[in-house]
Amino acid sequence: MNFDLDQDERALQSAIRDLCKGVFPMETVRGLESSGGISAETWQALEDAGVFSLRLPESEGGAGLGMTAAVIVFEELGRALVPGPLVGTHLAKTLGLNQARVTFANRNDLVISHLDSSDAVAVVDAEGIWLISQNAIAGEPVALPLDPLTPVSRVSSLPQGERVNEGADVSATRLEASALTAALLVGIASAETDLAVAYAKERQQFGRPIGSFQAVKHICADMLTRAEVARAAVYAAGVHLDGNGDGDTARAVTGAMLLASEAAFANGKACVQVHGGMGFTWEIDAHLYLKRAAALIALHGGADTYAEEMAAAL
Amino acid sequence: MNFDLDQDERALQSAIRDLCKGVFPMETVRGLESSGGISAETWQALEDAGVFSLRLPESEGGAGLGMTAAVIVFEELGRALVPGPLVGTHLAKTLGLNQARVTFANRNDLVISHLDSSDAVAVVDAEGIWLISQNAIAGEPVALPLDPLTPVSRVSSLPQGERVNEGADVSATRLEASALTAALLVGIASAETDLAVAYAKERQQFGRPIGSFQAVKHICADMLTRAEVARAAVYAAGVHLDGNGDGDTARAVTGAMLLASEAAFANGKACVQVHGGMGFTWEIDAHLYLKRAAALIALHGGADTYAEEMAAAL
Amino acid sequence: MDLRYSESDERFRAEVRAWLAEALPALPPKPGPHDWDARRAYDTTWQRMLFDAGYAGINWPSEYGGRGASPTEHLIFLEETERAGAPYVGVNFVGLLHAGPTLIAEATEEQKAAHLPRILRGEEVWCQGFSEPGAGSDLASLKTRAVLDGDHYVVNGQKIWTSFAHVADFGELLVRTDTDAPKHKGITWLILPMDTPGIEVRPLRTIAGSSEFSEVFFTDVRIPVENRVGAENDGWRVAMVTFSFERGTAFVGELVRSMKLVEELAELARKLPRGSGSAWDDDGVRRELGLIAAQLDGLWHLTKRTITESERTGVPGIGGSIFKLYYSEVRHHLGDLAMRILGTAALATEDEPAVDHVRGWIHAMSISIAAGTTQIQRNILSERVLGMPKEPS
Amino acid sequence: MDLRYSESDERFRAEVRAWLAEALPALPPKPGPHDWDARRAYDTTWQRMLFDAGYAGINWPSEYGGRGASPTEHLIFLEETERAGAPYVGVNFVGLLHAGPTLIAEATEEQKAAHLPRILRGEEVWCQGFSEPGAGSDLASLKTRAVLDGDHYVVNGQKIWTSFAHVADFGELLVRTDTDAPKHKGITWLILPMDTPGIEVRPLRTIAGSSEFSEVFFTDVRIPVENRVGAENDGWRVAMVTFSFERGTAFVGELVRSMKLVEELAELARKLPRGSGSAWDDDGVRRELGLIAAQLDGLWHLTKRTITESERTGVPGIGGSIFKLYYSEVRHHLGDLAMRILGTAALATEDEPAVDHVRGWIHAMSISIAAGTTQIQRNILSERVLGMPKEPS
Repeated sequence: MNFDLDQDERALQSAIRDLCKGVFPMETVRGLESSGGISAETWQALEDAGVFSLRLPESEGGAGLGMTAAVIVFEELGRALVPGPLVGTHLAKTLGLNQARVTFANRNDLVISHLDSSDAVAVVDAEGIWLISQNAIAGEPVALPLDPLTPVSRVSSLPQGERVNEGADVSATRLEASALTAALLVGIASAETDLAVAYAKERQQFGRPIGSFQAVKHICADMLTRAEVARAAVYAAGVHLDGNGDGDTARAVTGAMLLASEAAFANGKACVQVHGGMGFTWEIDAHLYLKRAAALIALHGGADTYAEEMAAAL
Repeated sequence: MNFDLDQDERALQSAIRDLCKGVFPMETVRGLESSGGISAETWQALEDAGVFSLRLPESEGGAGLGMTAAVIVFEELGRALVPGPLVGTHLAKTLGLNQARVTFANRNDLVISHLDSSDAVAVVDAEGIWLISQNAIAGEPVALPLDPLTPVSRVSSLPQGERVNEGADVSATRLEASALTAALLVGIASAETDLAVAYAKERQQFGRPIGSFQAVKHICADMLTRAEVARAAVYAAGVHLDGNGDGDTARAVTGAMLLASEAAFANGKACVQVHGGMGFTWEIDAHLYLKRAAALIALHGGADTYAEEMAAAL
Repeated sequence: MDLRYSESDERFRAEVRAWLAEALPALPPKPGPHDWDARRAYDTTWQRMLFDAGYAGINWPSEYGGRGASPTEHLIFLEETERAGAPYVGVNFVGLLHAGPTLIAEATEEQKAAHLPRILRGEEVWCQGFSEPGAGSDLASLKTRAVLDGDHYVVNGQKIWTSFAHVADFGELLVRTDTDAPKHKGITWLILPMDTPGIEVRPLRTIAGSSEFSEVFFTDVRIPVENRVGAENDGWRVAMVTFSFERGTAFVGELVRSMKLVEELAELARKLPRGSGSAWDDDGVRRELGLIAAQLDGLWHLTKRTITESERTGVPGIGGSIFKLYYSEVRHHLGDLAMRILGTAALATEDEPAVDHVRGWIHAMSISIAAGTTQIQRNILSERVLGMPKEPS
Repeated sequence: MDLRYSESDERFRAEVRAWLAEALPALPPKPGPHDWDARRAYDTTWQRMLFDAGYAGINWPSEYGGRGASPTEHLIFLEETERAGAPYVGVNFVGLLHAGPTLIAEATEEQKAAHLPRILRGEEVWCQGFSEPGAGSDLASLKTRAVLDGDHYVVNGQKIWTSFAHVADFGELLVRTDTDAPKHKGITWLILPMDTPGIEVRPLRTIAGSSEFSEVFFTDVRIPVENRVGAENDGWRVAMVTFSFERGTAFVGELVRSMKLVEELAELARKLPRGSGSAWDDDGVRRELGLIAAQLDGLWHLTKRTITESERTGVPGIGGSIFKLYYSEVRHHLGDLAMRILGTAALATEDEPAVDHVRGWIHAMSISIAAGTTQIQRNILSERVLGMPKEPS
């Protein structure tokens, strides 16, 4: 039993963190608002870094890594607020599909993110994994999406698409999508903690940093706590999906998604509050993290569905 | 519109508060644990003060007052943690029944409080108000009841009893029971606030009163807030039941019961926490208030049922 | 205690209602949220209609052109206008609710005569220059500097959270005139004509995406000494005096809107799918809506208590901070619940059915911050109401 | 990362499990909660069985008679004993988990030889005399005074929250030996023989109705100087050193019990009526149980992270305070939910189905207070982990 990042995992974490710092500083991320969250250059950088191919065997141009590595990578993408159809593209690549960008959608939900910038939409349902070419979908972009960096479109209906799950484990793919989303959310929860703490240390009111007031520091302690417990759950989900777990894999993933959702959402709101009036300005990053969290949670079924699934395991 | 206690109401409030101080100091209340929460003397004092008869016409020995006065009185009884089958006895007297002590019960609940010290059990259901003689009920007292001052018995079944609602408004009686219980609870919520604040001002740690730490004072501010909003709702419930309301009476009463339940329960837990280790001792009164609150809430159907009833009004 | 309205109050309600039924259809269509000139025109037109009907400055003393309504009438007026969907104060916000009352209490007769009638008639729009980037919760630490130069104050510095600054004619401005005095004792209150040279207004984008607020920058802005209200260095007291006007009605419009929002969310829950049924079929969702409804009802009752108390005592009671603290929590819960009920429908923020609920979710985040954060309210209640000791500083 | 256990860990688990299957049926029936002599006998018998089987002092170094198990083995041991329903440390609590480790780290060889083997064999029961009525969160402000008189310290004062005091042979005692020094610098750690004259033990009734805790009063209690552990006035450091032994396993038993409690509450919810069905039919109740289960799972994963980290670094990480803070909140929620599910069944606190759940509700209130309140944990995390500034004092 070793539930600490090993040397390779640490190296991966720090490499992807450095990549994000270099390619996705916040000015760049904010600049992507005008292009629907994606630019050719930044996407290429993610591809080159192996974000999407990392679980392919080396013989197919991948790194032969597993879901544990993937959640470590996606946590960093979340922390840096990297936008785009990350989860869908990663899973499509892992399934051996050739599309450059694939966005994930629920069969019963007619609100789809990143439709215009994706080549295809992937749907996982009880019958299988389906790929629908973007051209085949008539989507109407929403004027002001909740997360300014996650464009969404309404579609009136979703064609059945092509079944692409030859040899794939459909239920594992669903769990992988949840674990990767949970990893993005836990990165967000952590980034929100860091933002709030940094501001609280710096901001002076009443002749003291506001971070010296218990009212503020205790909010930050709760943020840290939520993020750390969720992170443990998310890493455990990755480890379980690699077959190295100590319990039920579906339960580990569902629990991780629930805790990561709660942490990212609650921390986002706390982060706005700690920033006071500044937290209500567009200029401060707090709202961008919160809105991304809210968008990811909604697009992945909502935290309530995960709580319900957890209960079903009792 | 005048939503402030008038002179008579203030006089009533201060008279009953003085009575409680005189007859029910905490040593006396605690002493009633050995006798099931009731002594002949203290009960007589309540009767003499008109707690049960206050809504009877003066011609029948009452004070000709209404529910507004009754909630003011019951708030004080709650604040002083006065035990006993107060609500049932008050309602029985108001309905013109002769029993000295009557305890209220739900038809579908086989846990009954104060059975041994009551002359009869009153049940209000959809068909009417029923009175069941205590002799007719085989109850088994519970060894350690949740609230040490609220003895409870299990019964295997409840006889139908005698229908006593000639001329009475059954649904009004139900609402009156809720409003009086809510008044007890709001008195408890307020007493818990006072206890916590007094302790926090006095208790020194780290060279300061603990009440000077935001972590503690903010708990107290939340306690005050819950109690004050609940009090406004409880007074409004009383006023509505007297026909002097500005909205739907059932909704006003249900909302009051819900807010008073939440306030008394949450404040009870907060009161224990503010007292730290001392709050976990039997000697400090915090737990007695919390346990009374929990018992009253459970015996009156639970806060969730009131939330559900509120939703039904939406 | 009696929650029924008096006959005269009921007559007043009937009058207001009758007038609204007639007046509202006469209003031009509401302008878009970013067309500021049109919004000024719309809001001031409405103000003029109120003036002509005798409702302008509903709670202002009649000697200054107000209606001198009682707090209960004020409550009725706010309730009826909100229920009827009438425009709220809009760009007239600062003039009617803060600067005007301050002038009434503290200004010279000349200053009053110059401004009060024009505010009431919708001819003069005001904004507020109090907050600064470095002075939020600790407002008295403001640094915008005014130095006397002959018969003018020369102002340099920066304000923030100035609403409607780019359509305002005047601003109420707090400046530091003594840098050596304790922070509350070196502040002066000035009437700022917004067309004075040296003022730069930059729209401030909020997390709601809107720019009702601005930052205002001052470079050698010359303000005549005769624009000072109250004594030099007495501006903190002057600014605070308005709060003693508060009679428990500050949040009535908000509260009535919130009650509507809950009803609408309950309606929406009945329509939006959840699992195999609708969101309304979910016991937990239903109970949460029920709790929120009870809490808003409780705040409605609390408002009546506060109003009654202030009618009796003439001063605002403790209701304000209690209201603000409790209301913030309720609105956060309501917003979060709405987001859960909406699911992906929340992603289309400006479309039905999300629009009001997503705006409400974001609005909640400002409620717990603006005009005294939740943390500051808890300080106020614990120290001023419960008498708990201050922290060492 | 790998959550699977090594072959040797699995072998260890199998051994423990096999031994438990054999040992537990041999235990005498559990005594009543108030029969203290019998409880001492029961707990020390169990300790002797552990000793004979080589499990006593599972994480103590082998040179002092412990098993020297790794943190992972310790985790496995705690998990298996709890799952099997084996007795926990009971009256051996302080000796095994606090006083013993302190002696190992700080005592003389004579002191170690006199006590450690007897603690491990269940021959010696210890209690703790740290907290005082005036020294709770601010433990270092303790006032119980020890004055040197020849070769004895003469102790006067009072301790509180001393568990199992009336059945203990020894106590670990913190006393003030220098009243002029800063509060952390005037404290001394003494071995207190509980049969010394001048000690009065009064049972302390808690809100759970039980009296596992006592108050202990000291009147001219003479303790030999040779009973001092560490230097005079260095007792604060001595007392704190034990915490550096903590390898993330402190709450494993608690956590495993809580996980069971949630399963049992879910079972119970399926049986207890609510509305027209069972409590389990309520979407909100079910989701709350699901959330709590996920949170406890999260704490299980966090525990493994903390254990791994401490195995690597040799020092306890930040997991402890995070665990304590989060766990307190979860247990409060679990307790409150249980009370709602039980309804009036909760009123019969000692009967089925209430008993474990009402006890759990009350227990939750001690979790957020004992060993550092929730408020103190938030201070620790914000200041020591997040590096936020201390308050002015």
